[in-house]
Amino acid sequence: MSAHTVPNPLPHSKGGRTHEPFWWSLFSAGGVVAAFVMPVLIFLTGLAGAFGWGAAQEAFTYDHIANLISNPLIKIFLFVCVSLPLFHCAHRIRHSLVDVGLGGIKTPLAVVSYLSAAVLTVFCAFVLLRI
Amino acid sequence: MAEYETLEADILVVGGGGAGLRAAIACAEIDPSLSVAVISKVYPMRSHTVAAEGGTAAVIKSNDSLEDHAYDTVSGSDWLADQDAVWAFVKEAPEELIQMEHWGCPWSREPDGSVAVRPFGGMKTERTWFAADKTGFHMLHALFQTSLKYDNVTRYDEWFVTKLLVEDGRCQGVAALELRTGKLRAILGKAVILCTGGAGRIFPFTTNGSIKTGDGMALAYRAGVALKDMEFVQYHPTGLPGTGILITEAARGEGGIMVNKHGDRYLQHYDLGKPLDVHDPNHPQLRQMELGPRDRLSQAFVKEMEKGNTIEGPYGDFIYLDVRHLGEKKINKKIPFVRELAKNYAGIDPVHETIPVRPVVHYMMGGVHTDIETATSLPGLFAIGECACVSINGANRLGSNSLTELLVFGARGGKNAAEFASENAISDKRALEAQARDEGERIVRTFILKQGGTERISTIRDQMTKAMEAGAGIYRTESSLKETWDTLMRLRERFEKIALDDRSNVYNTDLTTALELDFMLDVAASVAFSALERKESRGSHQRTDYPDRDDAKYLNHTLVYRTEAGPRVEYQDVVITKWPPAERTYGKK
Amino acid sequence: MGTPTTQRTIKLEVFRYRPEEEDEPTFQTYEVPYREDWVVLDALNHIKDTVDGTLSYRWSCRMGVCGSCGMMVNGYPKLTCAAFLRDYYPNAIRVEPLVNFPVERDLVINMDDFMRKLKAVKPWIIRKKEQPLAEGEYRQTPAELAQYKQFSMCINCMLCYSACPVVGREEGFIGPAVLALGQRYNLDSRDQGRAQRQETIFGHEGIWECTFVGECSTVCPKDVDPAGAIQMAKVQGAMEYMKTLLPWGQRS
Amino acid sequence: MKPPLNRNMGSTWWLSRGAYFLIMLRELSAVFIAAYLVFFLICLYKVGQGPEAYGAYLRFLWSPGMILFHLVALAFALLHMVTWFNATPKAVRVWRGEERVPPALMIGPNYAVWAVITAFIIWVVLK
Repeated sequence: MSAHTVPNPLPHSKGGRTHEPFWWSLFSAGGVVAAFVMPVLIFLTGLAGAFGWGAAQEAFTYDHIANLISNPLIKIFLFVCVSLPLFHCAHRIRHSLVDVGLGGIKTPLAVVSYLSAAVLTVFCAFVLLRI
Repeated sequence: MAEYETLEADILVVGGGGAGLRAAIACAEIDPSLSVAVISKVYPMRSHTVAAEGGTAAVIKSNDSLEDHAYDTVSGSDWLADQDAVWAFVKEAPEELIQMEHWGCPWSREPDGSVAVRPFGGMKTERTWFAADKTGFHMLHALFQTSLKYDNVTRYDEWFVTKLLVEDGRCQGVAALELRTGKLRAILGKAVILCTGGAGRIFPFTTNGSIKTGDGMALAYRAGVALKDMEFVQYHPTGLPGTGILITEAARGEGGIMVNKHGDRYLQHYDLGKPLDVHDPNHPQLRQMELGPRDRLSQAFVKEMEKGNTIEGPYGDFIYLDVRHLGEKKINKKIPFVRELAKNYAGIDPVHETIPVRPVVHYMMGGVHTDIETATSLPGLFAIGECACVSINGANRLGSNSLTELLVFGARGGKNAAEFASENAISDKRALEAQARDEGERIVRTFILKQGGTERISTIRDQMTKAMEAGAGIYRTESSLKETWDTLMRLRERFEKIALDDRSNVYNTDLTTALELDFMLDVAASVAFSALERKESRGSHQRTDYPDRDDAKYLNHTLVYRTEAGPRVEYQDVVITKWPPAERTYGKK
Repeated sequence: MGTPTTQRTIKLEVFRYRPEEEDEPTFQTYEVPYREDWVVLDALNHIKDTVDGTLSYRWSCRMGVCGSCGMMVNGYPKLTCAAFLRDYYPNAIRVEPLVNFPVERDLVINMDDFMRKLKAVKPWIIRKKEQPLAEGEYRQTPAELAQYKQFSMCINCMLCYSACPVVGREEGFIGPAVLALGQRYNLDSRDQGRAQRQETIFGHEGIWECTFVGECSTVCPKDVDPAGAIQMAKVQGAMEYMKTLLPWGQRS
Repeated sequence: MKPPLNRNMGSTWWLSRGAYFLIMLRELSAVFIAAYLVFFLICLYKVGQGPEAYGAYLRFLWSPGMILFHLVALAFALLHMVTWFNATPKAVRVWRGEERVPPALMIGPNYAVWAVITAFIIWVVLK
């Protein structure tokens, strides 16, 4: 080895276009949605009814819920609340698994993560359309 | 791998600081077919240019003129600067700073987007360009990053040059130690530019980083080139006690004041004018009080200390720099680094408290003797920046001229070296390689393999720095200098008995520390010797036994040569073109 | 300020690795005088000067601007010239070379990879057409300067690389300091070279590798905020990508 | 010459420092939010199947185990919310001339909007 001339390009560079911005956009949008609505959704659908606070008990009767969800605006709202955070979670879980040492199966991890989010999103649409 | 591998480039730049990088870029731009090697003992961004704070001078505003810049520089130098060099310097300065702007230096700006300037010591007009108070840092990184775009520049980072290779009367390469492997190699070049910075580390209290050990000065000195004006050592009036960390002159340029233990603005008693209230719109006044030149301010400190007006601290006496009246907003905007440094290293917040400061060694006005084209007396060898002496700084450098100097003469030197390299070839490769091999053997013999040494590097180094401070500091006398000289000679002998702890190859910093001390002992001796010979007081060289300036005898440059019998001094007349020697007046415009 | 005559001491456990003599690193304990105003670097210098000259490390300015003396101090990346003994006393201080870098010897790391990445981001002003110097400076208002100023403060100390787990696991990741530097030039009103930095900043090894741990910004001694630079770039990059998906968008 | 010494980070780096551990908790929020979303999807599915299926699911949902799960999920959702809002000034820098709008001013409005959305949703569901 002689002078430390700096070779270019970088030895590890893959080059070419990356589609990470697409997944990151979904992650990011999902993160925003999750930050704004997830606490209240979890509170309402997972805890409020169970503890039966005030008006909550009545709100969780089948008729009230079915009536509420049949509203197309609410359907759209719920679809957004579920699908985007799913991609948000998929992205995070994918990266965290790499962080804790599963870097060897990076690509399969990505495929499984986003595919799961996609399947659940389709399922969500199906479920909402049925109500 | 062969034991001694020879490397080659057309031009070798020794040192990767501001001057070296500017020179390398100049070479690279002049002729893309030229190969340029930048050889530095540290990665370029570690070079000490990084620590310059306040700014860099060039005429850009309409209220200013080249004549004023030149006059301020000449009078600041106590008429020891060469006026032809000063004129070239001030003339080329604006374009160089604009070039820096085009290379991305983040200069502080006026609201209209033009570059802003601030006042500095010893100036008639405010002309200091600045990037907040990290001007050197921004310039160095802009230069370094810009240098990356030239494919004909090859860097040898962390290669320590130990010797210049001279053959057929020309400098044709260097012997350099690759720190990573511990191998010593010849790097041959048709021209060699020294840009290794100053030698503040020969003193105990200095703003200079650990790397500033006068390597280039010693390399040239040993190759028979004269060192010029070495007796002129600049003390910066405001360093933090203990660490010597620099508190920039910009703090005073923005309106900071100096007060002694009684709260008195003592500078008014030293022919530096009368103070104005800090809230007066005319404060700070140019070329007066706190904006006097550095030599005068540092000398005033010593006088105050003698009067008992300074404050005693664990690291010697100090006085106060007060910037509180500037307010938090201005401090944060204009001198944020001052606040950061004072907070971290003195434990005080300048917004609310006064900063303890004392004079610390800052800059070597002297250096490798070059002409106005940066050429030394050894063909093929050029020198630029603090390691060189052109001279534009004379007996006292004006604050904010040094960054400009490394650009102006960096560009000049690069151009001239490129020209020289295209007209000369390497004459005898074998002989040069043999020299490098000898040098490698010398290092192995004197340091690595030597047994029975008894002296520690740090002991000798500490005694050297103490001797310099004691005898060759702000005020000197015949006897103090003689004592320093004698100590240095004894230390040189003791250095022969040095013992390294580390005899390995990879990153042997014990070895490089020894090599640096070897260089410093030479440089320190040249300072003491030159000071002893100059029997007058001028600028930063103050002899209490000869308190007056003596233009009849000493309006000339000291040239000191290294010989077997000890240093030999010659003198060379100062070039006077337009400004005949006059009294240096501050405090009156 | 502490009195220089103090008798108190503090222990330093220093990472040692001498490649010519050993295959595995060890720790060596040194006891040094404790002084209120000493930093870890002062203690290392004390060891080198008076106890053990074989200890190797880099340093120069000892005022936090040259960027050479970054090391792990008790597991955190720090400039040792700014890490005061008083913040650790009376406990021992463990000093190691910066993590996520190969070690050459003792506390000296290998920074070749960093230097390659630095060059790859093209950290210089790129113009379509240079304005002649005679026409003066490019105008840049204080507001335009402020846009990139913070990202220009990087001293290349590489503490952020040591703090970043992504750097630790992804060899190719361009990393915090260099990405911030890329943004520094992209945000400079004088620069027109964004497209040339695209592949490095917005490519496979660029910003998308970052999982926003944010420690790069926490450890930065100069408040550069590389995490912020990267997050900003992600927003930009995502918007640009989305534009290319539109029917009238341009594929690069 | 011997190549430089490599020290590998290992997979437990996130246990070495409090800040890293918090980040991993933040990342872990995704697991809980995802799990919640799956349960929520099942709930919606049951609504589609009719009152009986829905009633049965409610009983499952309001069992101690599921309540505990939702409490934990809520905590993670709040952690996500806080970390996400606090990151706003990193991703978006707003300038007033040469002064940057202080990060706190960028973060604050998020919470206000969050409060309005939350109140609105509760109102819609409970009205």
